[in-house]
Amino acid sequence: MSGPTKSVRFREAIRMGMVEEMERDDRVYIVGEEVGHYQGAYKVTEGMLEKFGPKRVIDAPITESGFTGISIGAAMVGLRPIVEYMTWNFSAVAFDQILNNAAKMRQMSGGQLHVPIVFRAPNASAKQVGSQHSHAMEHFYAHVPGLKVVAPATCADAKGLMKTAIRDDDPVLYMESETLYNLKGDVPEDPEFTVPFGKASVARQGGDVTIVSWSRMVHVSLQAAEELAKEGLDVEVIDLRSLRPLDEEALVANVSKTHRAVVAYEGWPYGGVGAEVVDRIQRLAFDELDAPIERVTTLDYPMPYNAKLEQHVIPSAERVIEAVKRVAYRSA
Amino acid sequence: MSGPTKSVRFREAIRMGMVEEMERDDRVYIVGEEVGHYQGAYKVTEGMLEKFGPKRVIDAPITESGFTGISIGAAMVGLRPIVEYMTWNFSAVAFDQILNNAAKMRQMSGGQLHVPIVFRAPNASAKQVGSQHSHAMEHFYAHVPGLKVVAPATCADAKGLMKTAIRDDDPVLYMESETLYNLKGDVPEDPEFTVPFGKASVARQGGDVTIVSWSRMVHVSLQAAEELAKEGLDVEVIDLRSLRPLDEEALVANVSKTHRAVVAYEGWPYGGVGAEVVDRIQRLAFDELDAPIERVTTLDYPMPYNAKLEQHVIPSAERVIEAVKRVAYRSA
Amino acid sequence: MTDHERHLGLYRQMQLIRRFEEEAARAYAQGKIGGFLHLYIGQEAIAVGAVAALSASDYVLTTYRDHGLALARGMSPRTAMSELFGKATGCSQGLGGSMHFFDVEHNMLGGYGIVGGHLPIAAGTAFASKYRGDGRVSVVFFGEGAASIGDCHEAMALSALWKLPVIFVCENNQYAMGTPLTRTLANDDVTARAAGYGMASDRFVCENVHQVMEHFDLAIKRARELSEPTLMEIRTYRHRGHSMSDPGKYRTAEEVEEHKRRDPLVVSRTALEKAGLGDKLTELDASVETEVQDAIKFADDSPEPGPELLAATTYKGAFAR
Amino acid sequence: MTDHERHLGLYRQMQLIRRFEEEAARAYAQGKIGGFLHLYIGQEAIAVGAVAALSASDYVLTTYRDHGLALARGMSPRTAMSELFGKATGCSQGLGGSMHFFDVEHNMLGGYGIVGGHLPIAAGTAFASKYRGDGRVSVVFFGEGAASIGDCHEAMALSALWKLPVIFVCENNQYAMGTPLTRTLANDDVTARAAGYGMASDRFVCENVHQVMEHFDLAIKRARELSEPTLMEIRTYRHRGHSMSDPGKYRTAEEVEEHKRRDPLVVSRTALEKAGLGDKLTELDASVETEVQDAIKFADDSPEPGPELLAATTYKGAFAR
Ligand SMILES: Cc1ncc(C[n+]2csc(CCOP(=O)(O)OP(=O)(O)O)c2C)c(N)n1
Ligand SMILES: Cc1ncc(C[n+]2csc(CCOP(=O)(O)OP(=O)(O)O)c2C)c(N)n1
Ligand SMILES: [Mg+2]
Ligand SMILES: [Mg+2]
Repeated sequence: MSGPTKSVRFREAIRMGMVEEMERDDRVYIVGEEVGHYQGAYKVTEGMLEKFGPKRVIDAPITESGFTGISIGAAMVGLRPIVEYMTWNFSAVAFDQILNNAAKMRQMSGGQLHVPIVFRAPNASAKQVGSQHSHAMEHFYAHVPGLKVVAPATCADAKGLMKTAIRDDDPVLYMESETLYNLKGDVPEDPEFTVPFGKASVARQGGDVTIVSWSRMVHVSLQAAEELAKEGLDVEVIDLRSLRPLDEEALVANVSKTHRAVVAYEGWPYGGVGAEVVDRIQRLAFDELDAPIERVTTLDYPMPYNAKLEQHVIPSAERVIEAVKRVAYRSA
Repeated sequence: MSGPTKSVRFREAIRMGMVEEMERDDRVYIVGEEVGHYQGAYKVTEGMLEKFGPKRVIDAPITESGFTGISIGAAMVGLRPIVEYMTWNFSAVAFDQILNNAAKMRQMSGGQLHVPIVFRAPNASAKQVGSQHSHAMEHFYAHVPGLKVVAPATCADAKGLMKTAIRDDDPVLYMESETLYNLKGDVPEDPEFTVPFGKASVARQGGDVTIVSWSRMVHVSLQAAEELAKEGLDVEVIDLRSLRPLDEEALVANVSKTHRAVVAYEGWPYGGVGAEVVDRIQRLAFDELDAPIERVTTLDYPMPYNAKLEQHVIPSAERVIEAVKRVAYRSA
Repeated sequence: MTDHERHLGLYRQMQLIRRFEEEAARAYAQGKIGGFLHLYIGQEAIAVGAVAALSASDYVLTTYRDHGLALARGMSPRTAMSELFGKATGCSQGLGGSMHFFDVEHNMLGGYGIVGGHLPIAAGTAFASKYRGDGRVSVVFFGEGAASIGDCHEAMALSALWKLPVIFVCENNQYAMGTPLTRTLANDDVTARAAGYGMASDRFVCENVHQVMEHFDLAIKRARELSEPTLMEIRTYRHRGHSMSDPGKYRTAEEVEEHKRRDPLVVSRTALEKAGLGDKLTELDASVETEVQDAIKFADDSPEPGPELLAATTYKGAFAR
Repeated sequence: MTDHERHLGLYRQMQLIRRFEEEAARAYAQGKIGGFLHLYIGQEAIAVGAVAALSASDYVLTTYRDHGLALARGMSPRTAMSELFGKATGCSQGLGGSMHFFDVEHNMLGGYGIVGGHLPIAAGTAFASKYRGDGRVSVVFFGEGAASIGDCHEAMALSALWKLPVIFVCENNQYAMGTPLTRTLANDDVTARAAGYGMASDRFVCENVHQVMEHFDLAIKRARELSEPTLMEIRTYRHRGHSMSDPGKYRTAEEVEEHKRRDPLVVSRTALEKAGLGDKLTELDASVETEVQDAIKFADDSPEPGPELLAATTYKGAFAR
């Protein structure tokens, strides 16, 4: 990051990205539940209605499939919509539109049409919101060719990835975390600052074990790394930032250095992005691996409401620490 | 299989399973588009309306989310519905019902309620039906705790897994293949014949390389194995049958024997059941592996209509052969 | 039972819900309750009136705004408060929380978090009743914000086509979170949809609990005797924000005050006072108070659920991993 | 242009669709076409009448039963037949097939395979027109089988609320695959839904192409001038099975014959003959024949698409893997 920066909260960083792009390109608009008059259910869009007016900041009734489809249609003929779901959970009722129209339009039309659209929302666990409101949806969507999926962990990436997403000519699913919205960080003010897709960043350097992570869990992994440092384990933390495309090169390079990897993220263990990361590493860096790769995930249950059980189910720094020790053969 | 058997086609084997269970338990009924008067879009339910009447063989309008939810509700209060989707593709509009109600009911209600239901349909590629009609949906659903997913490859398993599914007290997603419906095979006539979930079967024994597969791709893998046998490679083919639960023990045991594995199935490469299989093997049998595990999947594109391109995209015996050779370090 | 006695009973239920939720709000502020907490305050007469008209064996389902219906249906305040506190003694063993009240014993089949998603479920319980011929009616409550979502449409279309004994009750409290009717519905008469489905309908402003009962009597008869669905829209108002985190800035204080003046709970109270039952009311209020305080104490003292519950409530039998 | 000339033009389009599809059916039997093939035969007057009333810049979208609309809109039979044959010269380069005809040049924005899923898309193209103020109208066709699915409802509710310039055209051909109206809709008047959305509606039996044009004129005016949606239901009939694999046993031969007698294409032909234009018709028919045969030859001779297309039509630029 060169040039002047500004210290903002994560939600403001997202907003900066959107506002700058809306100022730059009047084909960009935002639609979703409570994005306008209410100033956003999580205040990410605060002030945007006042700035851009109701034509470009559009409050929608509870019709996720409807306004997803409408936005896909608008994108096909040249607009560049940002669709906010109140949370990613509610995209499940719009699943078919994302899978069958957003992802397939370019191919079905033989390349005549494309869908420059950004879907964004808070994702994964919030706090005690229960089983229907705690899904880590990237694990469904990253599976689908035609879609791109990103999940920033820092304020600068939040802004830069948002701008890249809006400028992208294909559908981008942008995953936030309610628990990160108040995070503070420096973001470049340069309106041309963007963060490329498919490039992981190194959140912490270390030579003993690689932790691969994204979104909120990058911070938990960093915490784990600090603890482990005290015990003499030097841990590298990779922040994927972009899940599809996935930065295989960074994975291979890192594991070739540490020879041991843990993948730490929110989401159920069966399949998903985490299993894909494991597969890439074992396939592309097989001879480099000195231990099986471990995953630290949300436990394999629907999310319980009770606070302690929820903490038990969500991946924790403790579980990351244990996994790192196991792959480093340092278990007690 | 002991006792008398009958040679039937795959679609009849499924039907036998359903008919026997409907005779046994009048809480079982089937609902779906064209299952009754039309005799099933793929004739799986042929004759069932005549046998059981319109109360238990119910033609539904095109409202997948509606009749999925209705069936979940009916299951909650004691019925045992079988829901047929015309194809699994169309379950995408019912995704939320399956994810948020079928899978979570037991937990949300603190164990007071449960959902004994079977969802079934043809899955994955048919022939030239294009991008919106060729999804391998197990990769989305197997991710979700609370669901079980099975995918038979033989007539006996088709019948036996169907009966187990109907008797199960949790939601079971049963994946068929249009391309298997005419397959012939022997099925036990014993009405108590069932096939347990979570037990893979060995479709072919061999000591050099393990191919892990399910559904239609078991047959393609067997074909590949025959070819490879000619070249002196002795391949074991595992038919998972049940994807969730997954038979880890069989995977570990087999790979401990062959030390090399290929996972061959329909579905996109990013994540999914295949990546999970890879992860289990690398994690549970790390020291047994002599080569990276390879996956042979549908290529990472929406399914094209053109017949040759479709064949190019669907996993083929040739691609399985190449992968087996690679993991056996026999590449040309 | 005299009319007065019956009215006192209904009043007590409404008052119990009111006081239960006021105390829940306080407990939320104290951090004893987490996540979302959607209060039903202002709408109590609907759940209470509906339940009074129903049989105990009928099925009821609602949204995340579910405490009122559960209590009206007979869930004990202890069980309800414990669920809010995330305790093992809660109706859903502390796993569901505020949004997922379930009470099978009382045929309260849930509190659901996905807007509209529970309407097909209710059509399904009605389907089962028809299948078995058990004569039960299913009633499902939803907000006017749910009226435009796909599942609402599919549930109604199928219920009309298959003649299911279900009553769709739109509790139109005029706001979906911060969104007023004008930004939700082009035609704000939700029952105008019924004709399209060939379904009976009924629409009224909720003034008091007796009126609610009477309207339900008709719809229940239609469901029970003819196995035909009804779309009912009841105009009502919630006094609080959408959930605890909503300051409700989108409404004026005057608007809220005006509705509070017409509060059906106050209407009942006033009528009963006028009928000379003031002493009885004082007595009931005190007993409600005791019950609510007892519920809080019970919930406070209850144990938390343990992790062993997680596998057991994901699958029956062996875990499918 | 005289009325007769215009009618001859419309006739030619209908005849072209008819003959194109008859030849496509034959090619299917020969194995030159794979997958699904849903014929529009019997319904041609609708697409042709609608397109005649529309401007070239208006957007049209439909289901998998899309050849008729594409040809009416001006897609060349060569391009259309090549798509069916899976050739690189097809409108979607052979990647889409019968169900996914797209022709951006003619603002034919697709053929869609998921029942109901394209209605929101069409509301979206209308949304874009309103956003830009470009005065375009969007028209979306769907079957009566789609009327009960969620996306149909959401698209209509939002279009009415947001006043989008879109026309929802239900081509009610009385069957959804093998399912007759009686098992699809409790109220078989699909336009009875319009009032619930506060939307204008229009319902008629398709007798001839002129009548279709006239009905569209009104709806187009409403969309273009008032930016208001319309729900139109047109009763029609498909002569063939649902798709090539459907023997159509659920209908009697008499029923089909009766409808064939009222075939709008025959109606046009008869009217034109009566007007003394028999020679002109013979000429047109011959030119259609030539065009269709040319299309087949062209499609036969065209190259197949290569695998290099696959990545390029999945993402723009670098592949996201
Ligand atoms: C499908 C879906 N979208 C969005 C939400 C978030 N949400 C929860 S309640 C609510 C407002 C619902 O309003 P209404 O239906 O009128 O019911 P009320 O809360 O007024 O009782 C919203 C938007 C959700 N739970 N589900
Ligand atoms: C969501 C979904 N469910 C099921 C199908 C399978 N299907 C394709 S067309 C069709 C019948 C549609 O009938 P209708 O809407 O009346 O249109 P028509 O074919 O008569 O033109 C069905 C069930 C589908 N494509 N999409
Ligand atoms: Mg409301
Ligand atoms: Mg039809």
